[in-house]
Amino acid sequence: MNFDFSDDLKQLRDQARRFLTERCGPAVPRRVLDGEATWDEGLWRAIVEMGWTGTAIPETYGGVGLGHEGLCVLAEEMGRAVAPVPFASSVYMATEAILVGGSESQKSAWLPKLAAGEAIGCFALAEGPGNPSPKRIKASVARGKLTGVKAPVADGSVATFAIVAANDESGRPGLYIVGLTGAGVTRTAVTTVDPTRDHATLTFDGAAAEKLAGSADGWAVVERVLNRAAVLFAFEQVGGAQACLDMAKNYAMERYAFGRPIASFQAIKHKLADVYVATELARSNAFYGAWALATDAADLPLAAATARVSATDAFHLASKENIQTHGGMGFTWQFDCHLYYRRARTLASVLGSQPFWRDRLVEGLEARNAA
Amino acid sequence: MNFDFSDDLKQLRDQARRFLTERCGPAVPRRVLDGEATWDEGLWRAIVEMGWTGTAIPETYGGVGLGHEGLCVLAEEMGRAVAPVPFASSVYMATEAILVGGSESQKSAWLPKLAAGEAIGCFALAEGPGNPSPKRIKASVARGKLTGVKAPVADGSVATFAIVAANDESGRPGLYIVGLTGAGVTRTAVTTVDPTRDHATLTFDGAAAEKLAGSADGWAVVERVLNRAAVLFAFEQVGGAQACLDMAKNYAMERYAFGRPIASFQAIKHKLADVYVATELARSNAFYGAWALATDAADLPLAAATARVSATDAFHLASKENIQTHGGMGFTWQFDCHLYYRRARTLASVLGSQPFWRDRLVEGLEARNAA
Amino acid sequence: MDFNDTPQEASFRAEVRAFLDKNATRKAGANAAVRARFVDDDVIRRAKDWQAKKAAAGFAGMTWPKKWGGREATPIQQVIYNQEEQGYVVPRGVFEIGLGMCIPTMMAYAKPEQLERYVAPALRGEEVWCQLFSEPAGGSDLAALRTRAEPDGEDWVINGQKIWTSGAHFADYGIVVVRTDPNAKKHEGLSFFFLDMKSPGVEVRRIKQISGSSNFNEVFFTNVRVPDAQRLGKVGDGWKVSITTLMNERLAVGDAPGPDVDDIFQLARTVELDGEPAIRNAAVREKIATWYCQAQGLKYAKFRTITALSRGQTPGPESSITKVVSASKLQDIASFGMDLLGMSGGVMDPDLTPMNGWFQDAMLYSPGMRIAGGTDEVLRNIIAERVLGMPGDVRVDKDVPFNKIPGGKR
Amino acid sequence: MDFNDTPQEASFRAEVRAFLDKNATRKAGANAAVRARFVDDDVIRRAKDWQAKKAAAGFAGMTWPKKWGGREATPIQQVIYNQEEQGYVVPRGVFEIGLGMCIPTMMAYAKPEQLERYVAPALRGEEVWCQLFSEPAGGSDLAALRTRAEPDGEDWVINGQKIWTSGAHFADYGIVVVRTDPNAKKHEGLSFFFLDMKSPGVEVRRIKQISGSSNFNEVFFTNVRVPDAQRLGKVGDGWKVSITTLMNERLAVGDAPGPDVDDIFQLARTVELDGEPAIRNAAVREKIATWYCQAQGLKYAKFRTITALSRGQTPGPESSITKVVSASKLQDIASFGMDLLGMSGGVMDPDLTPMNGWFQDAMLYSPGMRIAGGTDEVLRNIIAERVLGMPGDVRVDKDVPFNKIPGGKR
Repeated sequence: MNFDFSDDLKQLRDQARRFLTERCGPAVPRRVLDGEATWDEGLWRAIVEMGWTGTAIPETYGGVGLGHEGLCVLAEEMGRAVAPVPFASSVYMATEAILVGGSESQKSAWLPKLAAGEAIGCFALAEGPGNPSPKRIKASVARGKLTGVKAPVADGSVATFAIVAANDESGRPGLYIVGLTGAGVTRTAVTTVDPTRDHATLTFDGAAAEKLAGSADGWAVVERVLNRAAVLFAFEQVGGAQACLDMAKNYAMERYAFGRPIASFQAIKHKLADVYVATELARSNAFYGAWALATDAADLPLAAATARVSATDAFHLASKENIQTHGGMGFTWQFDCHLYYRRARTLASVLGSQPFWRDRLVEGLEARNAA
Repeated sequence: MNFDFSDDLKQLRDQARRFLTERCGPAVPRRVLDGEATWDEGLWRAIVEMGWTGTAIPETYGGVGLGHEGLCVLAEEMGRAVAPVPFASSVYMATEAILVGGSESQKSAWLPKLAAGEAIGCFALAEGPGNPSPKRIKASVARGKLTGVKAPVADGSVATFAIVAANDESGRPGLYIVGLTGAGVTRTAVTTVDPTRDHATLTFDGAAAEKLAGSADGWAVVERVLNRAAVLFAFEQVGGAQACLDMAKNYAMERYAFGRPIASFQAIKHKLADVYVATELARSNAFYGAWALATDAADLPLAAATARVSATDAFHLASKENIQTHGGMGFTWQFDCHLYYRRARTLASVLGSQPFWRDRLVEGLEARNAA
Repeated sequence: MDFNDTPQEASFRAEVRAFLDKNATRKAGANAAVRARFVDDDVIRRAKDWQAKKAAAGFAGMTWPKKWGGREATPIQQVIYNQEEQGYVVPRGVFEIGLGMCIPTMMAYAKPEQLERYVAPALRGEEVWCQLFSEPAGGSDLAALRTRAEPDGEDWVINGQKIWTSGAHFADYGIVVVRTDPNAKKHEGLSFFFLDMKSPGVEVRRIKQISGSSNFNEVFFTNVRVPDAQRLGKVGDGWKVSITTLMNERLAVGDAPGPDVDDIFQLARTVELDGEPAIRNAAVREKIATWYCQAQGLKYAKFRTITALSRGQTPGPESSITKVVSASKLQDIASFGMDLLGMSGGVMDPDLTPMNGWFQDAMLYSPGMRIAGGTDEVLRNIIAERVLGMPGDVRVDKDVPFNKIPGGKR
Repeated sequence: MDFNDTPQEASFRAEVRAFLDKNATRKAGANAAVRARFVDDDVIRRAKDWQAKKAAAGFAGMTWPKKWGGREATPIQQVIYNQEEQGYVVPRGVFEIGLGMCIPTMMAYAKPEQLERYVAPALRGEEVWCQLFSEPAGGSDLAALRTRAEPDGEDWVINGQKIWTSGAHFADYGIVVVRTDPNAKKHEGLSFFFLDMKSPGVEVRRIKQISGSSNFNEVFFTNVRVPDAQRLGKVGDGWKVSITTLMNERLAVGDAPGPDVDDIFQLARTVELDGEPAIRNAAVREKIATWYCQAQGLKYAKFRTITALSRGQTPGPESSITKVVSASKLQDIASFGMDLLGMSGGVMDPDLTPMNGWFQDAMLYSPGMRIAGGTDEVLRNIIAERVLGMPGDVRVDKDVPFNKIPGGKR
């Protein structure tokens, strides 16, 4: 039994934590929250220089070839730091889409740029309210030109290109690579509950679109990207939940009421014990997701859904009970609790919400049972 | 605003509580639990003598005409006492079925006997696992003869007659009055988690069956009976929940750990605060159900579903957390906690389970919204 | 059982409705998502006008003695007025604390000439009052306050900081509890004053909340002089006086405002889940059923309380269940509303999200509802102790001089 | 990351499997609802036979020193043995406490000649041991025990009552902690002994549980004489010795046995809800998804623990989450299984209800799982204190002589 990250990856984690503690303290997402920028470009460049954007990209395509376990380790740290950079969009989603669905020449064209941070990708699936479904895709491509409106798109204002879900001439869905800096693209900022992560509406009016070769199998490739991203996001969520638990515990130890630390009251102890339990269960499920992702296991869909449902619940619980533990100060703008509460919500929506993923989880059980 | 029982009915309640405290202490259901009897016939006779079986029966039919609010008050006390008598089956269900669906002559024939305790009714709807639905009815009546198997039937071994849901020759469901002491009826005891309430399988093989006149409208009359019974059972459930809360609180006040009453630990205080909240919400919803029942209000279906869902949740919570508060002794046969835990379960099943009633509740909202 | 007024109640209700119809606008049918981020100058002006009208018509300070402008109304008459007023568009959030908590405390402790001076202007809406109790070191432990008052001639000199003071930025006067003897036990070294909020040394700062609103303030005291004549109660009796004020607060705590079960029901009818209207989804139905049971349970619990008032009885602390249930329900409904919107859950732009982003807004302010006016944890303690009669928590700070109690980080 | 054995682990696993294949029967495929109401004579006889075989083959007391019949196995080898044994039908519930808790305590405190006498017969299954700690007045507060031992010549004379003693009715020997100085502080007046369960004055009574089973006993002591030579540890050091025993218990606490998520999934495929298979119902799916996340989370948390063992690390108190999650999950699954059966929910007759009434049975015994071996409340305290490092509850009984601590009703 060897169900843990290797010592090398643990070193990577420690390194990442040190780096982010230093370069991405709460002041960093806060600047974005307060509207001084839509993201932290300097932090992004530093991250690119560390090679993190190429973690799961094979060396032949300019990556560092640490594989998906390495990416999971980094994702947890990004979640802990509420980093205001397009890492998730570009690395978990756009890069994964190309890894999964790109032709050899598409990989050769895009992966080195993604690894080097020259290209920043985003994933344009949503068209207004609703969970992922081929029936909801109205955007369409005809003769290499994309028309349609995608919203919300995480990091849509920051990215240089998008992977867009759209229908071809015969109405079959697929994924397309679309540059965002050229003609036929309008970007409008979208306000969300989490201003620390950029969101935009992308309006396409005849923008040039190149089909991802592997997306000939239509919706299936979208699902593969969603499953892989679900595992990576689960680590971000676990990192966020753990950060909330740490904050809440530290505050409870130092804050006194009735002559003793509030951490000595059972109401607080048991609340944080519950948060700990939820976070540990989520972490364990994320570990299994990491294994399934790294080995491209047959039950990745079930493992991914389990990791995501657990992690979304854990982060939501941890972020709201962190505020509650902080009492009055917890719901002020001044304290950092809300950074996590907001981020928990963004991450709960970005790949589709809990009802969608719970249903997928049971579909996974049914598929296993039928096999 | 006059949203409370009248002083007269409060007197009735106090009287009932005194009577049941004296005549139906925990030893009474316990005798039945331990298999010494299937019910307490002596207690039943005493209850009949008090006139409780005729509470909601108009005086013209030999009842005391206190109406349904009076019956609600008594139901709460019966629930508190875990009384091992066929009161619910005979009064909330069989009597209500005749009140709602009986012709003038059926009422005249049966209601005086029910009021006087000469007849004991039960309600035979279930045919194995499943919630109430016309599709599940296989029992059928042809030329006044009933054939089919009904199980489980609460108080089926104790009752003298049953109100049976069955299809007529054309396959339409309706309710039938069927004597249980004559030919064509076999009764077999059914073991349930709650041995303090009798349950049986009733097998009918050509038993004489008389159609309830008002049940010409088929399934609708079944639903009316279910809605009315739901309110009455809700009061029983609230009575049971309150008894559990009282037990738990009293035990916690007297039981010491670490040099102080366990009632002084927040884990126990907050647990019982939650039980209190659930019980009070359920009680308030039951009150509204009582009003809707007593006035035959148009929104009785919604009011009944709300009362039932609330009360079922509250009794389940109260009965399990009562055991938990008692610690080790709570899960012994010797302590009385399990009487309520069992009864909570029986009452949660008898009219159909929570998924069924929650769905009916939302149907009620939809109906109101459409109106 | 019925839901009818007594004849007296009915005639009073008619009187109220006539007043409201004449002086205010009835609310339009549907629930509107109103995002009042803070009480601005315009709201204050309109609130003052409205208060003057109410006072003139005898609907302000209704339960007060007639000599102070009240009508010695019964509690049920107050309830009836409130019920009716809810149906109209009227400015709120300016006078509740002053008239509900401050002036009643004054009536219990101030000198007659002070009452002559302050009650009528407050009643007519000319002067606004606020209540300065909470402190950074206090929180749920209200008596842990550290703001000091030291005697100096005929005055007391106050130094320290209050927090969570609603309306401090537009209040003319305030009531304040301070520590006058740090060597006494926690609850025994306090004294109570009222003061002019324009006094030199009083500085008010707005607190920005997660939601972006600013409903509360911090108030800093730097050598603020308050005449001893403005002391309410004896020196050292400040806790007792505070209790008078807080008893009045309890009746005011109510439902957490925001999207409720009817609104999530409407949303579920509008959006799709798994290819059909979300309301057809059994998991959605289950949640709606649960919330409906809570909402109705609270509603009818309130009706039971009103019935007790109508019968002249005093309702007990049972009403503390309202906030503990409704605040979490609000947070859950807000969160689930966002779940129903799938990948768009977090979007706040009114044009891009149903119901003008009401659920998103509620998600951001609902954490505060579980804290302000008593945390979930404090309310459960209150239910356990005051309703069920269970013992208080073990107190390690009870028999210790205040300045010897361990404090930790503030 | 992988789930593979190291070469050493794989070869050990093969050895274990060879032993089991030769000496026991593999379990049949599906989960069977086994309702063992209590350990009867037949189970004891079969358990003794099986224990003798294990001991002969070196699979009993595996981690013990070789001189006591162990093989000085690593913890991971023990895990591998347990994993493999789970696949076979073997009698359980007779030797776990004796070999897991009693004999290890003896090894730490008994004299060499006592070990010579007692270890081997216990290992070979010839003598059964039980552990006599809990008392009626104790519960979660284990040290509140009141059973007294008074010195009399070379003996101690024990009077009092123990409770929740598994296996007392078939045990040959027991370890017991008693109060030898009621004037000392609670944890300081205890001493620890082992005794012959056939000693005069020892009376064992079965406790009937809600479910009808009797897994526990009450044990009454009336002037039971125990030689001082059978004392383990110094007089007054009984609490310290008990901790040794309890440290060994912690590793043994595991999943609450009973219907789990796979079983409710199967049930939901079989029964109908609202006219279609229950598994199509979104509310059912939501619950199954939630339980699956818990069950898998526990499974993989265990894998993480095993990985730590495999790497030679000591797993921390994190494993305390298993019972707190699985006991409530069991109760919820049992209850929901009954909900899925509609009006038949309470029926236990195996012929009339799916899965032989397994859910109904679990509903009756699951409340005990939330209590025995540490209540939900105690486990949350343990997580908060030992895992998260939060402070202990305020202790009012700490510096008080035991006989001055308030007691209340026993």
